[in-house]
Amino acid sequence: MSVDLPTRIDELSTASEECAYEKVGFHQRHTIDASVLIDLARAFFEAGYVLEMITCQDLRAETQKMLLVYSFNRLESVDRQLLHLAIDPDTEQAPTLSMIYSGANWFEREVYDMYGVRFSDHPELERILLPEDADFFALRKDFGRMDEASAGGDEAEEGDDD
Amino acid sequence: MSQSITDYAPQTITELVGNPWLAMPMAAGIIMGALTVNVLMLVWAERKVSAWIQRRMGPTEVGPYGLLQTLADMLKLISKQLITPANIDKPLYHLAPLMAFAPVVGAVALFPVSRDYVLLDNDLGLLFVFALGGMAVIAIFMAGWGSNNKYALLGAVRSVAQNISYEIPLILSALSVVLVVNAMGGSTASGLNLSHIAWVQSHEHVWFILLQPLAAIIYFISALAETNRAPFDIPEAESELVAGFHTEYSGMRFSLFFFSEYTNMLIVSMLAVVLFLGGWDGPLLPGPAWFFLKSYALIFVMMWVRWTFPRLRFDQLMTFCWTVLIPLSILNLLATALAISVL
Amino acid sequence: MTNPPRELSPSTEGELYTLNMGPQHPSMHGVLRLVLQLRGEQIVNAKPVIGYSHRAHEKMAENRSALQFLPNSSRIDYLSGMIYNLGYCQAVEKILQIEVPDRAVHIRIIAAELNRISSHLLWFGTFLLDLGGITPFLYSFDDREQILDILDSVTGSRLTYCYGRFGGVTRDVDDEFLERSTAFIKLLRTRLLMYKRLVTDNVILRERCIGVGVISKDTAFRFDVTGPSLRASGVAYDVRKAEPYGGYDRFDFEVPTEEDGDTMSRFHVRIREIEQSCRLIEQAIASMPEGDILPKKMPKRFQIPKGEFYFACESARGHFGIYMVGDGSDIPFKMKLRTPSFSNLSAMPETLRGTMLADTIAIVGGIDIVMPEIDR
Amino acid sequence: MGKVDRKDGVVRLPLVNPANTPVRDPLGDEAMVDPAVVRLAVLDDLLNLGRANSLWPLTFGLACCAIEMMAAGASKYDMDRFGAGVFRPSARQADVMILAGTISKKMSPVIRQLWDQMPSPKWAIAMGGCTIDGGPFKYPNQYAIEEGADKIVPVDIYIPGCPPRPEALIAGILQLKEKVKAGRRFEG
Repeated sequence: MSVDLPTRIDELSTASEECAYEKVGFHQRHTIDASVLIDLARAFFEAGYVLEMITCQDLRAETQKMLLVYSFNRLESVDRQLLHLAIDPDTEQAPTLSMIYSGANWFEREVYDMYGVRFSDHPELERILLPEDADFFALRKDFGRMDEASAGGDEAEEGDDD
Repeated sequence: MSQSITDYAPQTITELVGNPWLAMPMAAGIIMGALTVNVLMLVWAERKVSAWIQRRMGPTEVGPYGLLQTLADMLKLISKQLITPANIDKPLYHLAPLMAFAPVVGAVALFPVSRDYVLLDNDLGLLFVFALGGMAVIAIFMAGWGSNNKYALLGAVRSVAQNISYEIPLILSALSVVLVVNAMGGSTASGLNLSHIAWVQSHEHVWFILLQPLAAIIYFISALAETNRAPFDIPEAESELVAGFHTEYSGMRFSLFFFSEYTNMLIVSMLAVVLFLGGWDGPLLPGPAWFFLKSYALIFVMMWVRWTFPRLRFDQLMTFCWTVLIPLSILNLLATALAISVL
Repeated sequence: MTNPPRELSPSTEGELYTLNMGPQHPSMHGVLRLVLQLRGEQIVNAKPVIGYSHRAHEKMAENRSALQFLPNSSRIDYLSGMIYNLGYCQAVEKILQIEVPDRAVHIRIIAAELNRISSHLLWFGTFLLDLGGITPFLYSFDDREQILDILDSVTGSRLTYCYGRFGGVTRDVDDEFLERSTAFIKLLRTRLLMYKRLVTDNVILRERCIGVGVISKDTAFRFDVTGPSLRASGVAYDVRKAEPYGGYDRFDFEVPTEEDGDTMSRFHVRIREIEQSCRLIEQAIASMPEGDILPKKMPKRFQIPKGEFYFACESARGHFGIYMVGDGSDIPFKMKLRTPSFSNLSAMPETLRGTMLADTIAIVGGIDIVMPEIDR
Repeated sequence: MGKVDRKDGVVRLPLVNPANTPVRDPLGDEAMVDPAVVRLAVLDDLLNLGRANSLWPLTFGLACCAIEMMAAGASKYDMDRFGAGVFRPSARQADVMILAGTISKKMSPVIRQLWDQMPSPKWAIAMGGCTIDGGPFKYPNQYAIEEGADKIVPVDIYIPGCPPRPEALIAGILQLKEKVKAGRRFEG
């Protein structure tokens, strides 16, 4: 480990923000570009952080992008760091972390399954929770809303509403 | 002493009836009836014993104490649809249940349940029982191969490996008894005759479990494996192989496997009684009572073991057989032979 | 004592074949499907296929208010339903800054730890069932029934509890509840001794478990394996200690660890955790304060403020995280449930490689998975 | 004449028909039943009695309800008392499929396949709210679950609850027993 983690994060992230752990449950939040994700993840890995989860927010209504959220934590003493990575699911791909954190494999598959965000160089990017022949991304905001029952993304579902 | 031993010959059913053509169907009827009742009761007993061990009640609703539970199961199994899966090896698939069923029925005829009567008296009885027992493996393998199911095949392959391995200590431990019988019973009588083995024990007032304790233990362990009972129930290991070799069998075909499994339990227990526990020998009660008492006591122990222990892994099972049981049984056999020649 | 991982010479002879285990398979704990590539009985490749009980919890969370989601929470992981239910309440309380009265804190700890014990007991039973020992399963269910009865008396349900409320719990406990809990713990201690004699010391069990399915520290780290499976690999990580929540920092308990990372270690860790849970319950009962079970001042509506929040708690299987994004309304904009078994199971392909078919059952059973929790 | 026992809604034909006279079918208005059929009915009743007392469930849990199903088989409730405690892992040897838990869309073809693998006569019990109509997971535009087990297999007994208590499952099995005894079942 040549450079310590905070410096490395400062170098790579576009914006960083200290957060009140007592209130929100994490210590810092960083916004980054797709190009630095792997380097940053490797820095986290070398500093002994685990990858707790990868998830996504569908912000296409506001910013036309999906916001990938990575959560890193240290097991010895809690230090939760969130990474935000905005990505356009139609044109861009996020780099996979499954080469560094093996657990990222399934998290990324889940994000792909639910949001349709693709990950480049992923070893087996396929559906994980939904059936393989599913033609929708379940957690996208324009799909299957309860309050707009008839305007759901899947036309076949309409008959089931009552 | 030797005079009476050579004179000893129990009456067979053919001698009793006089006409072999009449005797054979009679014997078959007796065996089939007895075995059916036996299996019905054993399955009920298994469920009651397991319930007792597990602090449950077991079947209570059908008949008194749930005694008719197995009858209900049998009625149901008889009336179940017989599903024949696609792409099976038809002859093997259809023959396998019968192949499992027929030998065990045949083997029962040889057991001397009392001092004076036996259905079939054969000087090679022990070998015959082992030979018929060996056929069970073929049936299981036919079932596994014919079913076109990987679980069934895995179960069958395991079963073949297991049964062939465990047959060696099983037979070797029985052989040491045969040596003792031959030494004690004079040269004219066959040590392979089951009636004779039992008779020698009662005549000499010594059960062979006292002379051959190691052989008895080896026999019992191998017998558990031969009957595919837990902790050696690897061919049908439910949590691994679904139902093992009979995964694809339904209705009556499945119940034939069931039937042969429980009859097998009876056979190995009866053989153990004959080989080590003095056969019909015992005070007060008549011979057959003692014989069956001992047999069912052994079956109870088998059930007890089944509901207590977890299952061994396949390679551990084989290692145990080849590195512990077989050397021990060979040593035991050699020691017996040595002792006999010295004494 | 450290046990070296069991050496299996990799076989290279013979053809590969595929064996499909599940979704209906007696030891796949519900609806897990494992596609195994085997050579003989040795596993060359294992691929878990999940999603057979995907119930769209996360989508439902985005479509109903935080309060309406409450009954869902215990159905995510029905074996530690109380922990999930209370964990979800605690997450919302943290977000809305609701103060929980002391009595409710104690009640919650008793309920959650009882639930943890019942979950571990069920694991104990089903794990033994997977190994072919049927009787311990019925014994442990017998003990578990008593926990269910105790919790039933106060929550009204046996499995999918909805006992927590934002700010406290639904119903107050009475003395009888506390007495029964104390009596049960006393009984459980004697039962644990019996289990040790009957099960833990059994030579076949030891043969089946020692050195089987080793998850090294490194593997656990890369997959973020948590819970007893991680602690069995020698890492003393427990969310209750690492980031104390719900008043766990007021009580004295240890985080049991084992060094070997094999199935036997996981077995020991869980048994020792039961003991620790007993200690926690005893302390909570002994120091049970009088008072309210819900705060006096409560917000009228539970509106999730704008921003993102993370809350972690320790379920019976490991780190359960709730990541919530609010947009000011009472319906969360996004809720991610980070469930422990998901990560634990994802480490399976690596762990299973090179083991025997029979070990698969022991290993998958040993990490204690609950399928609906993985699939959500 | 066929005795109509309307008390429990079950129509029973007399067990013996000594005169071999044609029997009026109590269900149809003028339809006559062949006496031979009536004689066979005795055997059928006997077999039904056997079937009713030997309902072997398939070892098959889907979600939460599966735990209660296991509890019903364990010591305190002990389904084995009614002959229904023999959980068969292979569909070929099972008589009744207890659908215990939420049926996801991904799972439903598997369930159908398992149902087809079971030999008839066979029965299905829908255990819990999810298998009745989707239960707590039912909402408009739900994409993940099959709302009701009866969309996949013909269900004989519905047991409400989330999850139903083991007593409820046993009650359901006893209900099914009555149904089987009366000889009513779906074909196929």
